Amino acid sequence: MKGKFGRYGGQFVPEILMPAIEELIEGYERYKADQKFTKELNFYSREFAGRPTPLYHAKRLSEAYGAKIYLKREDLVHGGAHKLNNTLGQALLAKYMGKERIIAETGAGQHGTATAMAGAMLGIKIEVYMGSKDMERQRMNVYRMELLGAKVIPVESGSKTLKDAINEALRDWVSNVEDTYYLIGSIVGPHPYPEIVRDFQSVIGKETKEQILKCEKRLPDSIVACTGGGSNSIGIFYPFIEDDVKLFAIEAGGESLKKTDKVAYHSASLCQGEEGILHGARTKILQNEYGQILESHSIAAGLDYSGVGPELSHLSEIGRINSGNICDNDALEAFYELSRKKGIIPALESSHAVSYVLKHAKELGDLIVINLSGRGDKDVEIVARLNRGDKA
Amino acid sequence: MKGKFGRYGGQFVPEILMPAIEELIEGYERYKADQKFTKELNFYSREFAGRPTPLYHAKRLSEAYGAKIYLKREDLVHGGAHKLNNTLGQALLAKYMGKERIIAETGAGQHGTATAMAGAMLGIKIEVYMGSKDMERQRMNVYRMELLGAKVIPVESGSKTLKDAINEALRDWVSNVEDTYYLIGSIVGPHPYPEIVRDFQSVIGKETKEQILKCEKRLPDSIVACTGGGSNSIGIFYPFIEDDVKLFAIEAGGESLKKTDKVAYHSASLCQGEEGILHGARTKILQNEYGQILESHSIAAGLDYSGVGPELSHLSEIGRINSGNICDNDALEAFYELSRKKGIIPALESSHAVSYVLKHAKELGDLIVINLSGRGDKDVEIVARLNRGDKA
Amino acid sequence: MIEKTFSKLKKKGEGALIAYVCAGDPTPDETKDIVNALIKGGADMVEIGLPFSDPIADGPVIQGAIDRSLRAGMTPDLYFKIISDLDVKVPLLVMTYYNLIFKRGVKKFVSDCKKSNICGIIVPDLPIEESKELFSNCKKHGVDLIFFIAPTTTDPRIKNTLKQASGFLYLVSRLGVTGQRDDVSSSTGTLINRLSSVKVPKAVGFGISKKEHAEQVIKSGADGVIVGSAFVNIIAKKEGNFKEQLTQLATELKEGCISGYRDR
Amino acid sequence: MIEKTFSKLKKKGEGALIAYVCAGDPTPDETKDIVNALIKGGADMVEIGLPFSDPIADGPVIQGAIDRSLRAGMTPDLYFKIISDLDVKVPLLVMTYYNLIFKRGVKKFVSDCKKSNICGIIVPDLPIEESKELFSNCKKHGVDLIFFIAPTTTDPRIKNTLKQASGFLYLVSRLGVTGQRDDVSSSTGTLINRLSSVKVPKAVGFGISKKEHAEQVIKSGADGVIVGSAFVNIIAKKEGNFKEQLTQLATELKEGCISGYRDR
Ligand SMILES: Cc1ncc(COP(=O)(O)O)c(C=O)c1O
Ligand SMILES: Cc1ncc(COP(=O)(O)O)c(C=O)c1O
Repeated sequence: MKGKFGRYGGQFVPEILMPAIEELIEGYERYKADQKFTKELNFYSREFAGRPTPLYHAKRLSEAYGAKIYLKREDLVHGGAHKLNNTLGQALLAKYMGKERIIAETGAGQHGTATAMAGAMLGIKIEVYMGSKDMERQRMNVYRMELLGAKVIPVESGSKTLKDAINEALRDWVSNVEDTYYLIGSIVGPHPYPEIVRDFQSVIGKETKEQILKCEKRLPDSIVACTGGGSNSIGIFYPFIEDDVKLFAIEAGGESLKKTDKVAYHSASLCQGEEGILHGARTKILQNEYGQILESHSIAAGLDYSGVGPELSHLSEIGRINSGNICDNDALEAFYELSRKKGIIPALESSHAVSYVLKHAKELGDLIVINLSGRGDKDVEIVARLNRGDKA
Repeated sequence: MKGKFGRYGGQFVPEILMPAIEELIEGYERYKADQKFTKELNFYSREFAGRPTPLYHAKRLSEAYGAKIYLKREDLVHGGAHKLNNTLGQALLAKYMGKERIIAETGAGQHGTATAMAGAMLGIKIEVYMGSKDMERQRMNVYRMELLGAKVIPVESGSKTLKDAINEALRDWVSNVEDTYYLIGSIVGPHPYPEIVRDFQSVIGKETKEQILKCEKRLPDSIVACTGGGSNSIGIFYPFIEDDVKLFAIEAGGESLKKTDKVAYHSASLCQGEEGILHGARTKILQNEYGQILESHSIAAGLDYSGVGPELSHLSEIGRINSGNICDNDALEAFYELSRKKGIIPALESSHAVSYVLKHAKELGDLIVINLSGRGDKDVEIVARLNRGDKA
Repeated sequence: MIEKTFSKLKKKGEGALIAYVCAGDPTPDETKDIVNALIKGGADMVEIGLPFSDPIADGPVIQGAIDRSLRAGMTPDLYFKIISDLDVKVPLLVMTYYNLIFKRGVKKFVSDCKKSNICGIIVPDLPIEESKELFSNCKKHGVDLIFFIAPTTTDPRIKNTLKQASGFLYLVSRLGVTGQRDDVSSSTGTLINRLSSVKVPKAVGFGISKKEHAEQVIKSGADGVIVGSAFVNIIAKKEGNFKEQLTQLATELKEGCISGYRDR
Repeated sequence: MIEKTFSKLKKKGEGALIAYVCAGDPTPDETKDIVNALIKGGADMVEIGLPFSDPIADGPVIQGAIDRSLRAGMTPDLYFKIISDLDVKVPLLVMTYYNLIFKRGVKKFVSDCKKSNICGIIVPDLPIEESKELFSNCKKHGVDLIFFIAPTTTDPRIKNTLKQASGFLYLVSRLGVTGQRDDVSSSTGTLINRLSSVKVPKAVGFGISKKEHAEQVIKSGADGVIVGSAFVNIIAKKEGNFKEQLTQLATELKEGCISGYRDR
């Protein structure tokens, strides 16, 4: 069915938005087949974003953990994370569709920054919703967005984090749907967003496939990616979906897998969530017995979200992907380990995937690819604060 | 003459170091011709550092300024600046030479971070000297180095900036010359450092030449680079030295070109300095009438140095390169301009080169390459502080 | 029940006043009195919100009501208990987001509505495309599923919606979320005109807060107005005898519904 | 003059004590008294530092002296004035970094030295490779250019150095910068042995601070010791009659130079 992954996905949005969503579906269908569009996007991907990113054989790590470990270096993408793959694509789409204003939501600030970068480069006005709590935690990214000419709008409602920023962006869209493009940052939201974001992020997996075939003459045994909404996961997984490759989506185990009536101490929606409707899609979400959405938690702001992409819910349910989770402390350990042993400071988000491999290397086969979704510069201050014993 | 560029350069160092320097000359001669060494370095350059970096046609900028402007994207190199090109090369050299400990000095923290990255990746112990004033200004880079397993040693002597960090590193080297490799971060210091660093950085110019010939079928009219010690300048200039291409080394004009008996309010050694001996080499330096070295100043910590590479002094004297300078405020303007108009936040260092082009586009010909030596993430906080009116 | 109410009012020459409040705001104990105060003032129907943690179609005022209600311990179970205990003559509607319905089980939710005398369900995040399951259950139990029509809604979408519409059509008077505005958008008239041949009653909501708005909307041909934020604001302020103020506002709005109809 | 002093001492059966202080530390006015105090205690030669802002071969103690001196207004012009005004019998040496010499003009610098009765020049950042210009000017004026030999110096380098050496050879007793240490490095003996057949006098510096050090070094065959940080420390502390303390320390060290020679 249109816009569904099994029974997941869909378009649970106010009627006001439906025409815009239909327009987006049409626009996307049209331009993704347009040579000029594709050529322009490829140009920006290469020259502006710095693609292709290397697939790096981490020798010392491989030796230490008894498997050949490759890192897909999305940390080297302009802006510091895979996020730009998607924002370049969608911002260009918005431009082709004649939209003059782009709104976005952001958690860690990475998607907001990537949107601001794409907007600045293409000359489109950008406004970014961000929970005021996240603005506190990720001040540096707020400065970056502002430098890039974007307006950052603090969101004071709810838990003041990503979920609420999305609510607020949707409210803005409802109010300004005629001239505004809503640029969603992960494979969440109503159809066609999960599909669009997946397609733009699939460049990660396409490159990985070519690269691993070139240097290893075979496909990897396992691919491991951290999962918030799931865009970097699906981005690297998708081109391997039909192959005999194990795929691992690793969520934030947070402080613990416990929850209360209002709060989950983690963000493991695939592992621990239940079916429901959030932000326009049917998917696995963290909710209480009545269906109220729980505040999620993770040391990694970019994973701190109560939902997950509907396509991952489906793939997990049919057993095509495996889900796992890694707690805050283990992610932090991996963050240190990769920094010290490899000279690469990973994003705290990506550190979840790294940690999973370090802990389960034996079960993942001989040839493992980790999607290093971003760099950890944005997290250095947080980690330093943790070390001083302050609260994050 | 060996180790000289015209009458510049040389080896003005304590006798204790001379044998180590001779060992380094030998080691470098040997390994730069060694296939295994070259292959390994190329591997790390590609997979770890993310080379080649794009040569990006900045369309909106080109239109606005009436010349075709390309940016050489060293900001996309792992760690955020061209510095890793050199530290990878030298750290690998140290490893091949059997050294177990590497010391380095750092100003902005970029060279220290790049050294720490190379050291972590190769498993070599790294200690970095850094002026305590610079540590204050670039806290984030201090954290980064520590995360990468390096020890950062605060330098409290003199002006507590880069010059003093080099002094202290030299003192350490004098004390531990037998097992320690001193990894210098720019084309300064005694022979053979200016040559080694130039060679490792020349990858920038080699790539640029290939890329511009591929997309423009001709060489550029001008190449512009910011100049502290001069490593990113010579790196991009060197492969064009024999060509009919104008080369511009742009220094930090600071607050003004004035100076007192103790302090220069700028770092424009090529433009304003006088011949002298500093840190092992004869070159242009900022000094008073008696030869005492002046404290330099720049908004960009990485340009804040009282000397400049001897090769640039020579090339400038024989008229092969042009020198220019850009004051703090103009650099800041360019920083904003590139952020807002291009979605690229440049390092404050690189912003000097950008500003020069924006101000002199008309005189630089139709086809201009700017070496975008690094990204400005490290500067975002400083600029935000400036905007709040605090002192940097 | 809903359509009957509309046709009775039409006969009397009146527009319908549909008043919205959020159940449990400020506390579950007060909901009954509040609903009664609205009816006393002249509300012809009451739409009672079942609060959801992430109300994307609501503006700050109704978000505030939802926060207060959830903090006061409101749950769907309690909601149906409170509504069942109401003893009112006017039709009641529930307004909530789809996840609460989905989580309770669509079937159970609709049958709970039926048992509690709720005769209409309004779900702002459920467009016609996703409404199949809820619609069929509603049909089975004879509960109206209320659909939205927005200024952006295309003619083909209107056609589709009309196939399932019953009770009334919820006309969104302007782009945006709930919340009071100073004037009635010009798009409202256009929208009503586009739907002039439609049989199902049409009620206009989003931004209506004053007698004059009601008057104007009813005059333009709508069958009713839906007013929420203006009432919720009174509850939020809670100054003096706020229940009397609710009655007072309902009375004024109802006057607008009557005079507007007269001026057609 | 320098070598003559060494040979006179040899005849007397004594090692030479070469005392270092930084001119202008703590103030230019005091330098004369300080130098006299050192000579009074028994210093056979005095090495007077001309302070340079970036003294890479000096440890924290001498860096401190340089800072104090520069802050007190020391300049090369003033330096030569002060030195010219000294009225002493012992050979004087200047120790400074090459940039000050270069900036003044090598020729002028050497002739200023000559005029001020300075008979030796010590430049820690000038290895033999870079010494040509200074060396030829020194030769012309009959001023000794003092070269360093370190534990790391290879035999070919020693050979090269010896071609130009005059006055004395400055033997660096250990790897490192100036500054006092608790003991004398074992590498000192090895270095002296390697140079046993060399005619030019050999003085050992870097880290010598006590009578026993001097004794041990002279006993091992050195012709002199160079002591700096230990004197500068007294000036830095400036407790009580510090000039008397300088004399006292010089006396003790000189005793070590004598007894060490006796014990050969
Ligand atoms: C570096 C990085 N990795 C991963 C994520 C999580 O997003 P997703 O699950 O969509 O890849 C983020 C989100 O900000 C991120 O910044
Ligand atoms: C980004 C960047 N550009 C330029 C420089 C200046 O160094 P150099 O003149 O050696 O290229 C630095 C030094 O830290 C730097 O970080």
